[in-house]
Amino acid sequence: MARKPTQQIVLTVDQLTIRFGGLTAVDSMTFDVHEGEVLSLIGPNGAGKTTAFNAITGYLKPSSGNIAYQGTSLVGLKPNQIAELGVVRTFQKTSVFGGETAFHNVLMGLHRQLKQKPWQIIFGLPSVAAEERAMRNKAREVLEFVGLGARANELGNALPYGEQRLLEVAIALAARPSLLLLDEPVSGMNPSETSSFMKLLGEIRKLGITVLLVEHDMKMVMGVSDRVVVLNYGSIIANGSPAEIQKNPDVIRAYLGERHRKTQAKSKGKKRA
Amino acid sequence: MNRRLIEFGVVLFFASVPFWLGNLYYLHILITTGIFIIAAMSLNLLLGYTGQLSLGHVAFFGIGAYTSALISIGFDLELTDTYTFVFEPKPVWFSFLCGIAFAAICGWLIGKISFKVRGAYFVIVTISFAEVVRLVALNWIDLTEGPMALNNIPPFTLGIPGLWELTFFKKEPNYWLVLALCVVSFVIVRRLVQSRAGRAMIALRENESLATSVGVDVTKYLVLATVISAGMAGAAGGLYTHYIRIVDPDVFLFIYTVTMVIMVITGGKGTLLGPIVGGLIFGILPEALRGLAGPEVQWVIYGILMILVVYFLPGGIVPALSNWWRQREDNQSTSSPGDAAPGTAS
Amino acid sequence: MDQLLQHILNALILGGTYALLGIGLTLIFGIMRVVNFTHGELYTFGAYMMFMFVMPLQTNFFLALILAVVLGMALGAIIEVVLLKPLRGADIDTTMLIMIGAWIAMQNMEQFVWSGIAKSIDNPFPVEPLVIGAISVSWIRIFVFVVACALIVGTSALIRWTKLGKAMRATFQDTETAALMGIRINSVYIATFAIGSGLAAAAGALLGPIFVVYPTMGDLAALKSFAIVILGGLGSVGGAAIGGFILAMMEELGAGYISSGYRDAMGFLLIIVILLFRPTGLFAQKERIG
Amino acid sequence: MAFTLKSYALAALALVAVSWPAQAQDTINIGVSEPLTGAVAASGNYVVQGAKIAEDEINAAGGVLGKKIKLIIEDNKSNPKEAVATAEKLIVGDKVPVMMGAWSSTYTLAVMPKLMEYGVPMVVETSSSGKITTSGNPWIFRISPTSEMEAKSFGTKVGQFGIKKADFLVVNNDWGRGAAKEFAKMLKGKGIEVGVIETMDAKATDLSAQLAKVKASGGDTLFITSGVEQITLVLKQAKEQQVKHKVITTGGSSSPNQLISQAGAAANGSNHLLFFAPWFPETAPNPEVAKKFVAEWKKRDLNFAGLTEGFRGYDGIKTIVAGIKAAGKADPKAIQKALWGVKVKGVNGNIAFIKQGPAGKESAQNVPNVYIVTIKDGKVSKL
Repeated sequence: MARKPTQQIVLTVDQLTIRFGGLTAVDSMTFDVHEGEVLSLIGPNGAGKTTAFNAITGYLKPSSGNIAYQGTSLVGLKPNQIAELGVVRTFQKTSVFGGETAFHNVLMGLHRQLKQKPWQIIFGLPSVAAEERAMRNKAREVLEFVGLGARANELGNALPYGEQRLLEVAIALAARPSLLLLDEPVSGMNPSETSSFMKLLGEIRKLGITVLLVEHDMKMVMGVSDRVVVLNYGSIIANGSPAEIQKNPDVIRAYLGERHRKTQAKSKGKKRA
Repeated sequence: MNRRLIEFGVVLFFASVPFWLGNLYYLHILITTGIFIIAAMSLNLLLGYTGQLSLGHVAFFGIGAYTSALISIGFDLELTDTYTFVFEPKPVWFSFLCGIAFAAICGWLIGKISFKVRGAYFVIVTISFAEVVRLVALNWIDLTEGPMALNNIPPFTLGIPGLWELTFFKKEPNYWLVLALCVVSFVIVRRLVQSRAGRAMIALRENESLATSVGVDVTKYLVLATVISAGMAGAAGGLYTHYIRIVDPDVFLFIYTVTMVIMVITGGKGTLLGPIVGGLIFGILPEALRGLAGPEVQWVIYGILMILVVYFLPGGIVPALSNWWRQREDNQSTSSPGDAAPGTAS
Repeated sequence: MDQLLQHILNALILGGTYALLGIGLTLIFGIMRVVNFTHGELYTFGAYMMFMFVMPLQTNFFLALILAVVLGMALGAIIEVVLLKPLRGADIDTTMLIMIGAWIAMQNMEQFVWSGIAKSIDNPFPVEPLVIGAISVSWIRIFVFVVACALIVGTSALIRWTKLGKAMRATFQDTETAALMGIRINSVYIATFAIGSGLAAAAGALLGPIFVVYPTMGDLAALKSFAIVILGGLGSVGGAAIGGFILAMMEELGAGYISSGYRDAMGFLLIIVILLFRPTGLFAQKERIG
Repeated sequence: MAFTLKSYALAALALVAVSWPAQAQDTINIGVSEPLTGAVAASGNYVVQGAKIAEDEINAAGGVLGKKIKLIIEDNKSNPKEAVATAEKLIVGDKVPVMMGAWSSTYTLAVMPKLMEYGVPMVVETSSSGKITTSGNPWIFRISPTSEMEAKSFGTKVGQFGIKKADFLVVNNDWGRGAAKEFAKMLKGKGIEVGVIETMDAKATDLSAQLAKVKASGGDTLFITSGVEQITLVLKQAKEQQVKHKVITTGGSSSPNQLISQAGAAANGSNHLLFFAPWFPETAPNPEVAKKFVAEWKKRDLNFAGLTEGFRGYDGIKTIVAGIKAAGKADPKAIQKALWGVKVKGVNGNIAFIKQGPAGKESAQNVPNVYIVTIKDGKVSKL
């Protein structure tokens, strides 16, 4: 049972503008994310969703505007500093530690939760060993949570595609986010994988994690979101509950009508930093 | 524990070598091989675990060697016309530690500077750094004696000053000292790569943007790896200088970095045993081949060998053997999840 | 004043060959993304070919120069086809390791074939130098400078105006698109590596008669080429040409007025300083790191 | 984890498999450490060729103590550290009772602690730095002159050169710096002004910057100390830059014939301090030894230019064998003792040792002869 989203605002995106040379990828984008909700960011390819993600998580420097998480401005912070604040993301293009086992992928994700210092490690203090044991258990728990418990010893890049996407989420969860940004998590999954991912998302909500989602799969977006923000050509054209969005004529015209054709023409403008 | 016992046995075996080897010259080869293994292990931390191709590694080795040599034999520097800074000779164990510390400080500095750039730029910056250090050693004659080399460097001594002292003139104590430091270096690297810090380094190698997304501070861990790696290389340099007892600017030659790289790549980068296996092969092979081929021909062979390894055995010997072994074991039993050591093939 | 003029003249003449080395290396890096560690060995190879033709074989000096360059290009093409072609798409570190292996093997082969003793090469120019007031310069150096400049101009013209040059530039901009447009990438790569190698061999063949030829002469040449290329920006031909002259000037003036021992340190100090303040080099237009 | 064991076992096996060629004990081995590759390789190779002539001559005459001698020649790669490695290999690995080496003063100085450590005598055939015989190493037997001896000997003839102001261009090591120091001292003692003292790295090939400074100094004579390869470059580049100094090379490694063939006209007018003048073997103190050596060198079709270096190897091996003969056994300690008493008729002259250095641990020094030759119109002539 998902916790009710509160009206407490956790993430504020204010007049965010990002330009690449002459091209404006995101234009004066403004929206808020409330604590505990699932907010989806949708729009055709090239609308600036991933660009906005990159700016929020510190992979891109905004040209202007402000981003704040729980009152702290994220502009100018490095991605790892933003992660330290509890804002953790996944990537649009599948991104795991390919040469390591699934188990170690999650252990690496746990980085933020460990306290050991380099000198303690070098001298082999017992506290380090104790912490390692605890973390190994935790890593197994996270793997079980996303349903990869049986895959612990498989190499990251040897997993089937759908499971790699789950592993990504596991890595992000291991970093103990309070705000989780998922970039097209179900793209490339088959319908049954997608529906089990939707269940997983419900479980994640139960942990009290706020979710900001970029997704093309409308069934999923409408099924899991509390609110939806629609982008087109870098600007917000609609913002509301899934039911409102589905009725919005602007959205239907600008986005839904075109969507099919756009996804055929392979991704242009999926530029990443 | 079975594993502990095997490790203990291996160390004991190596410690027993001087008793049955019978030829001091072989022992000499083993000592220099051991020193290079320590250097290769330190390079492996950077090259293997963080994935940064640092081709200036010999600089840290040389800095450790020169620092330790200078502090143990003393030096004076004419700072102004009227003031000369005189540094009295210090005990070797102290100079050795200073060598490690100074190499580590240089590692920190270079890490801070050079990790601003990556890829080809990083490689060239590290090469340049080593070359600049070599030219300083060559030309700062007041301090380093330049091409005349620092000579008569004291050997290691052990004991309580005034009461009992053992000077390491002979091969055997030097051998054991090198072996002990090999073990210490191995343990440090293993602890590191099986910890939060080491995992952060591996994460950076595997996928830097993903690593930062879960909170890994890129610069911090790359610099940490460089500092530890530089300190270890400095230790190897210190051992070298007090064993060979002469150090000249050629200690900074690029070819020594290449030797370390070949050891790590052939043995298996990013594995704990890789540098040891690679180091043993390339430490002993030149002597074994000496009757058969001149040094030029040998180096031609090593160059070609390196190319072949990169083509056909990109992981190196150790991972190839361990895969083969794991497949055999898998046929017999299945292991429990999460037991394999991270990023290692041991 | 006379001393300064002499230093400047010396630097100008040395700069020409430095520029050749730099252009060869930067072409290969810019187009193929390969850090060519065999560059110094191709330089050495050119010098030894010059020695072989001029001294034991008694070939005409100018013919020998052409032969040395052509053979250098051929060797470059062979390296490309044998070592790099099977590695298309491999990451930059892998190709670097391969090239380091090749460098070690080539250098020691040279040592094995020619022995470690330095060789000198006769030249047909008059011994009496050209004297202009208080400064003087030998005719062979003037010849070297003229040939180097001709090769720099020739290479630039080739890149700018020929069909091959257009293909090279297209590949430099975007390999995938170039391939889609029907450019045969493999041929471009082979040609690029051959031209780059030919320029290195030319530098060796030109400097061999001025100095002496020995197996490890390529090491410093390779390191200096790196410095030149970083100075000019990886992948920038014009930058490499200017970088060559700047480095030569710094070395010559540094040796003349600071300390001759630190002559070779100038390039490396320059690399470190430039990368600290302007990592893309002085003349690179595009951000290209990694 | 069994894998761990396996790889260690493999490594150990490899170690054991390294077998040494069994050493035949019917020969007396003599270790030779010379630069056969690198910056001063030409000279090192000439020395070795001379040493081989001595080896063959001695073996043809029945060897020594009823056994043949065998030279074990190691390349010290023109590098002090490699020189130490060769000494380690020769003494510990091949168990030679006596050595010859190591050409440059820097390499010799590097090897010296090893001689002390293992107690093996070494005949020094080329090195000239004063430090070698004054540092208190009783295992050193030097047959070549020190820079000081060379400077003193030159001092008796300095009047003929009419020097007013001298500049120096020397290789940056013990040899070059030592020579510059001793010659400058001698010249100052004679009231001659000393201008710039420039150094060059042993591997440097572009000396234009140093020469520009020499030119600007306004001296009339340039003393050069380096190997023949570098002297060639200096002469050629000095000509290019119109450096008008009269050139005098010291150290005896200038191989005038090689200079003539490689530097051509640039070598004309240069003067060279040598320890053997193969053009005039009749002027040597032992003309029959010198003539025989030159004849054998020519018979072997060796480069004539190498004779000025090659004799060092010949004299060195002759001295060593005389020492072994006097010792009566191939034992380091006995050879050391016996070498003090040897009298050898060498190519350079009569070799015998005097004591130098701190009392109680003196090194042995020979007093050799010094010759000066001039290159005129591509020919070598006596001064």
